[in-house]
Amino acid sequence: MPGGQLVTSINQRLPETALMADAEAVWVRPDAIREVCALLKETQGLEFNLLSSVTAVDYVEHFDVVYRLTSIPRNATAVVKARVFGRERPTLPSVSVLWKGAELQEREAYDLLGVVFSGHPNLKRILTWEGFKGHPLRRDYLEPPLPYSWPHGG
Amino acid sequence: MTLHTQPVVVNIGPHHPSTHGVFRMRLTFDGENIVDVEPVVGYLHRGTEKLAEERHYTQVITLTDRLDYVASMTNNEAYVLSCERLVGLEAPERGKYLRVIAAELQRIVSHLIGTGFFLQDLGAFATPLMYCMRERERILDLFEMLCGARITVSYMRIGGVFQDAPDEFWPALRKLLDELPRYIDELEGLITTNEIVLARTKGVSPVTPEQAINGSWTGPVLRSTGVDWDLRKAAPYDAYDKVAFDVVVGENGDNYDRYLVRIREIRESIRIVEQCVKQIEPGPVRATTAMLFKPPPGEAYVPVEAPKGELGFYLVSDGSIKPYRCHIRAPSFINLSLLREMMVGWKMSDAIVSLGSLDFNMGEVDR
Amino acid sequence: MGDLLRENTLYGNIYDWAIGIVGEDLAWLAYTVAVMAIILLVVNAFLAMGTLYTWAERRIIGRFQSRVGPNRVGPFGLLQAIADAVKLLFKEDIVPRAADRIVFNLAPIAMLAPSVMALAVIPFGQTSYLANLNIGLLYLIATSGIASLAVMMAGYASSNRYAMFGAMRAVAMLISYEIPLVMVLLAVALLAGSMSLVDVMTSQAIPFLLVTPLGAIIFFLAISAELNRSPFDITEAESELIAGYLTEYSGMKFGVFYLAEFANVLLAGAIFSTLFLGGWPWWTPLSHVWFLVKVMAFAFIAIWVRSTIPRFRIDQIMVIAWKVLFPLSLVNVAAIAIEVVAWPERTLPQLVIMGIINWGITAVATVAVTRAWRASNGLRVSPSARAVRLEVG
Amino acid sequence: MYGSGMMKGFGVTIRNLFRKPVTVQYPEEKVRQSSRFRGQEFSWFEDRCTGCASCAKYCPLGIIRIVTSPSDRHKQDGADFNIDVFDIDQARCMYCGLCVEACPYDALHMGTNFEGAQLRRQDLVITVDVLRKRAKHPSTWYRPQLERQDFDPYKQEADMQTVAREPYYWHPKRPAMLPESARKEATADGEYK
Repeated sequence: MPGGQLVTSINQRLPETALMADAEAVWVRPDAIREVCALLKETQGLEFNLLSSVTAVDYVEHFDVVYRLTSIPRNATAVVKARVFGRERPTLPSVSVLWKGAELQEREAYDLLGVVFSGHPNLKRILTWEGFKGHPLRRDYLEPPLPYSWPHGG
Repeated sequence: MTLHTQPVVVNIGPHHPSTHGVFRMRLTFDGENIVDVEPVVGYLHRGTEKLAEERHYTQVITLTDRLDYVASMTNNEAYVLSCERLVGLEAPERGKYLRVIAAELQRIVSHLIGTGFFLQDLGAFATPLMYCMRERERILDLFEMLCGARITVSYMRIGGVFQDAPDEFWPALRKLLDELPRYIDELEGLITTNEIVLARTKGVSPVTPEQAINGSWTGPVLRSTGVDWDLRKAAPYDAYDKVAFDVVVGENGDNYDRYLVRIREIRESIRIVEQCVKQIEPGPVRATTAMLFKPPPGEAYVPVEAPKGELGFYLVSDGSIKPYRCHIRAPSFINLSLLREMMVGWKMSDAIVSLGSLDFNMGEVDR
Repeated sequence: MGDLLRENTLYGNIYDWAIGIVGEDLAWLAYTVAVMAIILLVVNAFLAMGTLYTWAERRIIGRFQSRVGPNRVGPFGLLQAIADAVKLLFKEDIVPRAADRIVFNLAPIAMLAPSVMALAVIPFGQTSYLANLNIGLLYLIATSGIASLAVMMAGYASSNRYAMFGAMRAVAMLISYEIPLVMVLLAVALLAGSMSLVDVMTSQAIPFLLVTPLGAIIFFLAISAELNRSPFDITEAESELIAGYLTEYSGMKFGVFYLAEFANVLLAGAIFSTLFLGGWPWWTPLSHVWFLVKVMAFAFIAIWVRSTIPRFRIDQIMVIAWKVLFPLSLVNVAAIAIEVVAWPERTLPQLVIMGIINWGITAVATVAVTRAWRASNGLRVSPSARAVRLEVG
Repeated sequence: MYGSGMMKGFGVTIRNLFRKPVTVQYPEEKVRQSSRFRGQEFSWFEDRCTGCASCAKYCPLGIIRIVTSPSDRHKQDGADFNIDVFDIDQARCMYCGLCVEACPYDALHMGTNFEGAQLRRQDLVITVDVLRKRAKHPSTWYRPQLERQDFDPYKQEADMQTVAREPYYWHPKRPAMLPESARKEATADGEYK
C-alpha cells in the first residue's frame, strides 16, 4: 500500500500521527506506534492482521524501526516506520500486546540494535548471551579484540 | 507428615536428540503435564546480518546458504530477488524457470526432512527418516549436477542463476519426477493412516487461525490451521504466475494437519516442477550485471514462500558495494512464538512432537 | 542325586565326568561341580546368544531401513557386538556426583539377574532344562518383577531428571502390564492343567497359539511392554528422554543394561514359544534347533514391529493396559475356565473345539473393546487436509 | 481401522527388507560426482594467471593470499608477474566457487577431489608449489567451455589451451607458449610472430 494513502488513512483517525511518507513506507510518531498498529490491524478496509516482521535500522543519528504488516484478506502490505533518536536508550512502545509474533522479534531488535520496547513482557537478550556488552548490529559497535590470534590455516 | 509436590523444571536441550540442533526449552512439568515453556535460542548465532554488512552483495549469497541449511535454494532465491528489486532488474525467463525448479525441489527436500524428523520424534525407529533421506539424496544429486554442491548450493546469482543446467540434468529430473510420487505413496502408506500416528497427533496441540495469524505464523504451519495464504499465489515471484498449483490447506491446525500439509505440498511441488519442465525454453539464464553489484541507495524487501514460511531479506543500500543493513525475516524463528500456546497443558511426548511438527531449523532461528 | 541330571545326555555326561575325577564317595562334590559347569554353560550360551542377537537386530533393522547395518568387524560384522563390548569396557566409568553410588552400581546387576534366573525353568529342548519346577510359571512372574525394581533403582540413583522421568514411566507401565500378563499365564496354566513349563509344553497337542489366540496376542503386547520394546518404549524414548533411566550410565554398566535388554527379548521369545508355539515336541534330536527357530521368529517379529511403528504416549499406554488388555484377558480367562470344565481331558479334538470357540471370542472381543476405546477417546480417522483450488493468475 | 493402517506400514517395511540397500560403502566404492562438483583441490594454470588477485578480492572469507613480483617475461605487454605466493587456506574455504567465477583469464578452477583430510591445520593451506605440481582435473563448474567439450575431469587431464574460453594468446596476434629460443628471437626483433 503506497505511503501517501497510508498517511491519509492514519491521519483521518489519529491526527498528526503520520509524519511523512515515501512510495512504500509511512513514518509515524514513535510514541503512537501502538495506536497506529492497532488502527491498521482492526480498522475495516485496512485489516493488516499479520505482522510480518519488526526490525530496526541504525542510521547513526537515529534508528528507524520498521514494521512490515500484511493483510491476508486484502493481500496487501504496509510498511510503517518509526524514527527514534538517541544512542543510549531509544525507546518506543512494544506492539507485543497486539501481536504475539512481535515478542521474539522485538527481543531480537533490542538485542542486536539496542532499541528498547517499553511494555514488552520479557525484554532481554535473545541471540547473544546474557552479559554481552553492546549491541552488535549498531554501526558504531566495535568487536572486542580476540584474546588469542587466529592461527594460520585455522 | 504431609507430602508436598512441586513442579519440575527440565531443560530440553540445547543438546537433545529431538531439538533439531541446539534449541533449548525450559519446560516446567507437573508430572508429565507441561505447565510452562520458555524457548532459549542463540546457541548457533553466527551474526549473519553483521557479516552481510561486511561483504559484497554477491558474497552474501554464500552466507544465505547457511541460514536454513536444508533449504539453501530458497534462501538464495529470496536474497537475489531482493537484490534485483534494489536495481529493478529482472532475470531472463529461463533463469526464472530454473529458479522455480530448484526452489520447488528444495521444498520437497525440506518437507521430506521435516516429515522424517517429525516421525523420528514420534518414536518411529528412524525408518521413515531413512526413507525420506533416501529420496532427499536423489534430489541432492540433481543439485550437484546443477551447481556442484549438495547443500551449500550458492546456485542463484543477482540477475538469474549462475549457469544453465547441464544436459544430463533433464533426463535425471525426468526420472526423479516419474519415481518420486511412488515413493511418497509408500511413505504415506507407512504414516498417514497408521493408527498410532493418528492417536498421537490428531487433535494434539491445535492452533486456531486467529492464534496463528496473531503469532505471525507463515508457511505450512499457517496453512495447516486453515488460512489460505501462500506467497507464491499472493505475490507471485519468478515464474510462479505461469504455473498452476493448489494451495494445500489444513483444517484443525493440529500436529497431524501440519504433517499432512507438508506431504500434500510435496505432491504440489512435483506438479509445479512438471509444468516448469514442459514450459521452459532455451535462452539466457542470467541477465548481464557487473561483477561488482552496486545498487543505488534505497531499500528492498521481497518475501518468498520458503519451505518454512515467509522468508525475506530486508536490504538497505547506501549506494556502496556492500549492503548497509541486511535483515533476515526468518520464518523458523518467528514460528516459535506460539510455543506456549502449543505446548502448555499437553504431555511431554506431545511437546516433542509439536516441536517436530513446527519443522524449524536452528541455522535459521539463530542466524 | 544325579538321576535328574542323567535325564539329559549332555548333563549326564558332565556329571559322569565329574564323578570319574572325584570318585563315587564324593558324589555330592561331583554333583556340585557338574551343576556349576552346566549353569556356566547355559548362562554363557544365553548371553552369547544375546550379543549375537544385538548384531542380528541391528543388521535386520538396517535392511528394513534400506541401509546395510554394521558390517565392518569380522565377517558380515558378526564381531560387532564384541567390538562394542570391548569399547564399553575401556570407557571411563562415570558416576554422577549426586548419584546414590550403591544403588547406582547395583541396578545393572538387578537388571541382568532376573533374566538369567528365569533361564532355570525354560525347557530349551527335550529334557534340556535346568529344573522342572512345578510352579514354573509363578517363578517366571516372580523373577520378572525384579526388572521393574532395577529400572526404578537406576532412575532414582542417577539423580537425573530424565532418568527419573524414565523410571516413573517404567514403573507405571511395567506394573500395569504385569496384570494382563499374569492373567494370560493363568489361562495357559488352566489349559495345560499344570504350572510346570515342561508340562505346559508337553500338553500342547496343537500349539496354544491356535487354541487361545487372544491370549497369545495379549501376551505378545504385554511382553513387548515389559521388554520396553516399540511401541511401548516410552521408558527410554530417545527422542523424549534421551535414554530414560540409562541416561547417566556409561561404560560396561550401560553395556550390562543393554545386554540385559536384548537378552530379555530372547528370553521372552523362549517363554512365548514354550507357552504358545508348542515348544519342541517334534523330532527329538532336533528339538533344540526347532525351539531356536521359534525364538528367532519371535525376535524377528519384534524387530519388524520396532522398525515400523512409532511409540504411544504414556496415557495411551495406560489406556491400552487397563481398558483394552485387562478386560480382554479377563474374557480370555473366563472362556478358558469354562471350556476346561466342559472338556477336561484336553485331547486333540477337544482342543480343536476350544480353539474354534476361542477364535470367535477373539474376533468379537477385539472389535468390541476397540470400538469402546475409540468411542471414549474420540479417535477418528479421516485425513483432513484439503486442497483449495485457486485460479491461475 | 483395527490396525489396517498399521498393517499397510508393515507391508511397506517388509518390502524394503528385500530391496537392495541404498548404502554405498564409501572407502571401497565411491559415488561418482557430477563434473560440476566443487572439489577441494584447485586446478590452477600458472601460465594463464596474471596475478590480478581478482579471486582474492572475491573470496567471501579472504582466505586467498597472493604475492607477485614483476617478471622479465612479456615486458612489452607490461603485465606478466611472477606468482610468488598463492596460498589458499582450505581449512576455512567453503568451496563457494566465487574465486573461480571471478577469474577473468580462466586460470583458476575448482577441483574434483573431496578427500583432502590432513592431520594438521597448517597442512590444509595449499601453496603455490602444490598448485603448480598438481595433476589438473578441473571441475566444469562455471566453465561452460569445458562442458561443451564433454570434458570429464574424472578421466582426463586438462591442458591450458583447452581449459579456457579462448585459447591462450597473450597478444591476439601471437600464439603463446613459444619455445624459449623463439621467444628470444621475437624479443630481439621487437616483432611478434
